[in-house]
Amino acid sequence: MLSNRETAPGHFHMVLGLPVPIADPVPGQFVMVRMPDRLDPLLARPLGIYGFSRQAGEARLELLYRVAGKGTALLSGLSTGRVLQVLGPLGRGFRIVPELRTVILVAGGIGIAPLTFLAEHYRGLPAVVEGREIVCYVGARCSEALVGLERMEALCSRVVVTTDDGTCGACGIVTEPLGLDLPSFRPGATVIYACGPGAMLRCLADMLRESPVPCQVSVEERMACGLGACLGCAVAIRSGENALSYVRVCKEGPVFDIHELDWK
Amino acid sequence: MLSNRETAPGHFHMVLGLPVPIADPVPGQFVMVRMPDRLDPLLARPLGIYGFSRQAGEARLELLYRVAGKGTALLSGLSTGRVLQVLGPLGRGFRIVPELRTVILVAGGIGIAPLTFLAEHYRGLPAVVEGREIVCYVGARCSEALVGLERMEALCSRVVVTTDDGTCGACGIVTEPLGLDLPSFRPGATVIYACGPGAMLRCLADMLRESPVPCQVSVEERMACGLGACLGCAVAIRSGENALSYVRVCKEGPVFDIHELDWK
Amino acid sequence: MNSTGNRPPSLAVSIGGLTLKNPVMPASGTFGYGEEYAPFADLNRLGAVVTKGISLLPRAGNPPPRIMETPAGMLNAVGLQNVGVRAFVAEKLPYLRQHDVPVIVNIFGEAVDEYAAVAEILSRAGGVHALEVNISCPNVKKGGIAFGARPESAAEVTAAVRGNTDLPVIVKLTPNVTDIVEIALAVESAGAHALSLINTLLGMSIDVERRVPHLQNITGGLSGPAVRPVAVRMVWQVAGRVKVPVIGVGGIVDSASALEFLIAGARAVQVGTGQFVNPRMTLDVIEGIEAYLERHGMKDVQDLIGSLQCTSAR
Amino acid sequence: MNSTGNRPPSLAVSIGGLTLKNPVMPASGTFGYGEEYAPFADLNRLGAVVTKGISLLPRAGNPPPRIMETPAGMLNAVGLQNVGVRAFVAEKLPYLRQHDVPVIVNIFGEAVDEYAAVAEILSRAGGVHALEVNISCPNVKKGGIAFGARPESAAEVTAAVRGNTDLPVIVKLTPNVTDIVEIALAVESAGAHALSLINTLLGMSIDVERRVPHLQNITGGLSGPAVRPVAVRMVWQVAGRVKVPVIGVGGIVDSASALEFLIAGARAVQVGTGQFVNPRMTLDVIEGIEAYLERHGMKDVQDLIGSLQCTSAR
Ligand SMILES: Cc1cc2nc3c(=O)[nH]c(=O)nc-3n(C[C@H](O)[C@H](O)[C@H](O)COP(=O)(O)OP(=O)(O)OC[C@H]3O[C@@H](n4cnc5c(N)ncnc54)[C@H](O)[C@@H]3O)c2cc1C
Ligand SMILES: Cc1cc2nc3c(=O)[nH]c(=O)nc-3n(C[C@H](O)[C@H](O)[C@H](O)COP(=O)(O)OP(=O)(O)OC[C@H]3O[C@@H](n4cnc5c(N)ncnc54)[C@H](O)[C@@H]3O)c2cc1C
Ligand SMILES: Cc1cc2nc3c(=O)[nH]c(=O)nc-3n(C[C@H](O)[C@H](O)[C@H](O)COP(=O)(O)O)c2cc1C
Ligand SMILES: Cc1cc2nc3c(=O)[nH]c(=O)nc-3n(C[C@H](O)[C@H](O)[C@H](O)COP(=O)(O)O)c2cc1C
Ligand code: FES
Ligand code: FES
Repeated sequence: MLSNRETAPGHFHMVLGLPVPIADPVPGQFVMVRMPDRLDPLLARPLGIYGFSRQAGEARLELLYRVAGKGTALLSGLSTGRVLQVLGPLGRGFRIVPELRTVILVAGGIGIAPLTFLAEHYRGLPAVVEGREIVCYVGARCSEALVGLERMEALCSRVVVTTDDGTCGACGIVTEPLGLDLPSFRPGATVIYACGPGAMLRCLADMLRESPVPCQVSVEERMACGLGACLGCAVAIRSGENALSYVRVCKEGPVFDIHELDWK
Repeated sequence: MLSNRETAPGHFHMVLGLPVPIADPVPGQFVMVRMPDRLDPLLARPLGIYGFSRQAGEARLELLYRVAGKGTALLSGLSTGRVLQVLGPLGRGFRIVPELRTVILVAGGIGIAPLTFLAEHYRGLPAVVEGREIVCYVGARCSEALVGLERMEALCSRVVVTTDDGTCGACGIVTEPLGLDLPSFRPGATVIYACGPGAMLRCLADMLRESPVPCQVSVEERMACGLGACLGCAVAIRSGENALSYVRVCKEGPVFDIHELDWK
Repeated sequence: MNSTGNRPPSLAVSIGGLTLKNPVMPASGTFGYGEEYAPFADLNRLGAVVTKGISLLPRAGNPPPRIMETPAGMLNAVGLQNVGVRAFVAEKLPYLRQHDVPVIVNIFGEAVDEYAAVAEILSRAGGVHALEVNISCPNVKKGGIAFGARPESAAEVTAAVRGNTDLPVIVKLTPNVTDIVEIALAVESAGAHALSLINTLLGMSIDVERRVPHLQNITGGLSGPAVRPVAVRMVWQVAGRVKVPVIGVGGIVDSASALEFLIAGARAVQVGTGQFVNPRMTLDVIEGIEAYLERHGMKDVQDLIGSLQCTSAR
Repeated sequence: MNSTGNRPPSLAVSIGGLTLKNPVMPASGTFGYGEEYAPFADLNRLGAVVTKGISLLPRAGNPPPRIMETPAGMLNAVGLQNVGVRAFVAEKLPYLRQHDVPVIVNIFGEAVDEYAAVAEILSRAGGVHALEVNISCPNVKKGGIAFGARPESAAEVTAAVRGNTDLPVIVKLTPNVTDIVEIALAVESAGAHALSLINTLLGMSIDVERRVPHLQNITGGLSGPAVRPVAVRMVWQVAGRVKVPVIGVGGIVDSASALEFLIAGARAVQVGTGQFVNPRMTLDVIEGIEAYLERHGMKDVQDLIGSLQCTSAR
């Protein structure tokens, strides 16, 4: 571990140096992080990739995480030099559509992490289209839970902020300003990417039910293996009338077409 | 924790500052040490008291330990500033007999820890007898496992060293030179204190079976509560002919009269 | 009066006619006869005190080593070492009588009449408020199978103890069974006033370098947080099926784990191995439960007991 | 040739006529159908591959959340989601056939004839080397009690599978029983070639803030190092009583824990939850066993199996 800094109360930015070769991650992919030599917590925790770079042969991985429970609390207490077990990059990331002009990001809380990496990726793409605009809608509980805003602002044409308590940006939930802007998006030239709490994604799914604008969402579920072997991370998808069907967040996801998932 | 230094391969000297009041420990007493917020290892580990002092209101506790397994390995990796859970002082320590002229210490390996604190205690006693001599017989596997020798030498009139492989002092086990000197000890004026591995203590018990010189030994057993409540740390004592009887190392011990214990 | 200006929530519960000021007590065998933990947890603050298991005659217990740590748990094979019921009454009970706390005495025997005899002596001793009957020990007359392993023998012991005492009878079940509900129902029918569960799971661990068991007794009882999911499951299954109160035991190491049992339907909880982790654990649990009730706006611990909602886990 | 100039120790073992190059395999349900772990642990180096449980028809499995971590363990209620035996043969088996490793297919059903039908299809498929019969699942005809909970139903399933296949039949026992030896003997008499144990312990955990179970299914199976003492104990009890080989499973997270099972009498071991801790775990265990044999001057893993000395623990 190269650094582990608290950037907002209960939110940490961690940089890891990876000694072994790793494939280039796609935005939206994740890694499984574990503290070695501990049986409690036993399992690795999935964390989205916030940034990735190669410097003089060594790969650097950036994570942005929120202290949610035991595992992340212990992670947050580690200091530079500690060795972590990292498995990845895993899962299917966001599908990149280089020829679109408008990229809309919808981030709830810590959901900003993979979307930042995605924005960076779009910025680094060769200019297939001219004047691509990246617009990000960021929502959080309060101004203190707004993390990674500066970095996102540097990557986007426009960032719209809402907080539940109105301590920063507009007061309300992030889907409100998005809903207002939705009619102005050009269907064939726009894609929405979203990551955030279940309630936000469910609201988004409702809002976009009739919309022709495609939307990819990154969802979360508890994981054990992270590799598709244990079937622990299932989420329901819409299939035939009464047929129930599950897919693995770690393998078929974590990124899905919003209409593919069953939001009930 | 104020410091945690490796003084010989696999052997550590730890100094703890105690923020809460603690009774003055008697040499031979121990503390239960635990890493908080971990369920694995779950139980505290008993460690003898190596040194104790009070400086400007704060009590300082010194421990000398050998990495024997998981718990001590994790302890050894901790750095200054870490907070440990310490319970003690516990158990019955060595009985001090201030009027005796000759104090014999028999230390096997890490068993030197409580005996060093005992030697220091005898050195600090008001001069009830003149010219008290403290002689220490120290045994270890090899020269690298000889820990705390300097400190012991500063406290004793004489230190006799043996190593199993002869890399320091005489080659052999520590009870050999002791056995040779045994006839010269004046019964009414001498006491033997011993701490070390089971095999050494058993050998000593054999050797002293007919000897009139009293001997106190500190023994080890796995512990859970350290307080006498769980009955986990039992050792057998000699009682009637066929009657089996157990005492608690943490409560009636860890120091016993060598002839009280059942060495079979 | 607490910070919000309201009265603090009520923690009192009743077990077989016995009122406890709060639902937290030590588990048998982890608290000695009460004296050892007194410097850390004032006995008067506990819901009850539960003593080490007592038999008719004194027992030496098993040869060492008796304990071994396992992942998030421990094995013990103390072998029910105890001073015997007469010495208990003469030497240990007077200390407990000085306190203002219900005393629950854990008892066991190797035959049904041994249980009955111990129950009788304790009932007349004065200062004992309830009996907790440990039916996990082997029935020597029936080839060493535990009394608690079969509904018939579990009921037989229960009835024998009930017949010999006016004290509330709590029967402590072993988890090493196919169907804990079957045993619980048999014991309830036989007259138990309450059930406590679980006792330890039978386990074993091996020193691989020396190829010997870690315990001299070969097998031992597994306790600690490792077993908590099994204990919570059994408490939930049993509490849903019996009418008598259930006391939850197994792996409580903080107030959250105690709350799991209460929410699953236990009317009280016992802390065993958790006390070794922290000798103040019983008090921490009491304080944690009180804080939880306040945070969730509950006035009485009764509102919490059995409050699990099972329709949806999200 | 190893560093001491001697030949490396032999790790080969035989299970029901099937020779495994070493005694280490993944546990069913933790290894998918073999493809997922291939980048970490070359399948050809494993003693065998054990697939996720297969039933006659595909099964969707339980709604999420399906897993929850517990102290040194985890609960799962995947609900035996699987593609069904026909899709398994058509889509999953071809991949496994490309490797030089015995394939053990874990099977289950909700009725005896379902077990028999799956066994028959797999026996004719080619490329399957043994069946592992999971008898922990509920017998829908008998009120949902697990087949493995009673000796009679356990024997019935075993006999039905034996009658429909020429493959070696390994029966996987559930630990949620009063007397594991009784079940093991019944299954052995019914013709099992080998036994594997243990499956998961039934457990439960609760989200106390929201007062709901952590798993949508309410209860789930407990696995991981937390349960290892129970698994080692059962393997030791059973291995001492049956003639057929025993495969030890439960809480293996390093080679030392695998050695516990072998020393207790298991002829092979399976690594389940341990693979989630480290995807290379099976290989680490194989290497660790080999290093142990060399360090202890043993030429053959057979010398280790059942080598526990019980006379004295010191
Ligand atoms: C693909 C993926 C990417 C993720 N990326 C990030 C990220 O970049 N930054 C970040 O802070 N978090 C991320 N998460 C969530 C993160 O994995 C959980 O917050 C973390 O595992 C909680 O572990 P804990 O031990 O701290 O909490 P626990 O004590 O295990 O649980 C605390 C709470 O978090 C819930 N939880 C536990 N595990 C998960 C999980 N895997 N998914 C969702 N909820 C969970 C629990 O149900 C509980 O309510 C991601 C999750 C997934 C599946
Ligand atoms: C009263 C007392 C005082 C002690 N003082 C010291 C001391 O000053 N310095 C020191 O280095 N060690 C001391 N010990 C021993 C120390 O407690 C053990 O080495 C330690 O508990 C091992 O823990 P572990 O997790 O590292 O090893 P584990 O992985 O638990 O075990 C490693 C090996 O040590 C044995 N062991 C475990 N616990 C004990 C125990 N309590 N007593 C004896 N053997 C044990 C195990 O059986 C095993 O063989 C003392 C023990 C007692 C009872
Ligand atoms: C060292 C030890 C001794 C025990 N002795 C008894 C006993 O005498 N009688 C009894 O009914 N249970 C006894 N138990 C079982 C505990 O009371 C409790 O049921 C079990 O340990 C599970 O709870 P825990 O995980 O909180 O320890 C003992 C447990 C331990 C660890
Ligand atoms: C996620 C998961 C899925 C499992 N699925 C199956 C299964 O399909 N069939 C089966 O017989 N056992 C299944 N098991 C049980 C394991 O094979 C094994 O018996 C148990 O987990 C104990 O071993 P462990 O502690 O090494 O995980 C499953 C276990 C887990 C954790
Ligand atoms: S976490 Fe194991 S299948 Fe997704
Ligand atoms: S460690 Fe509990 S009685 Fe000694």
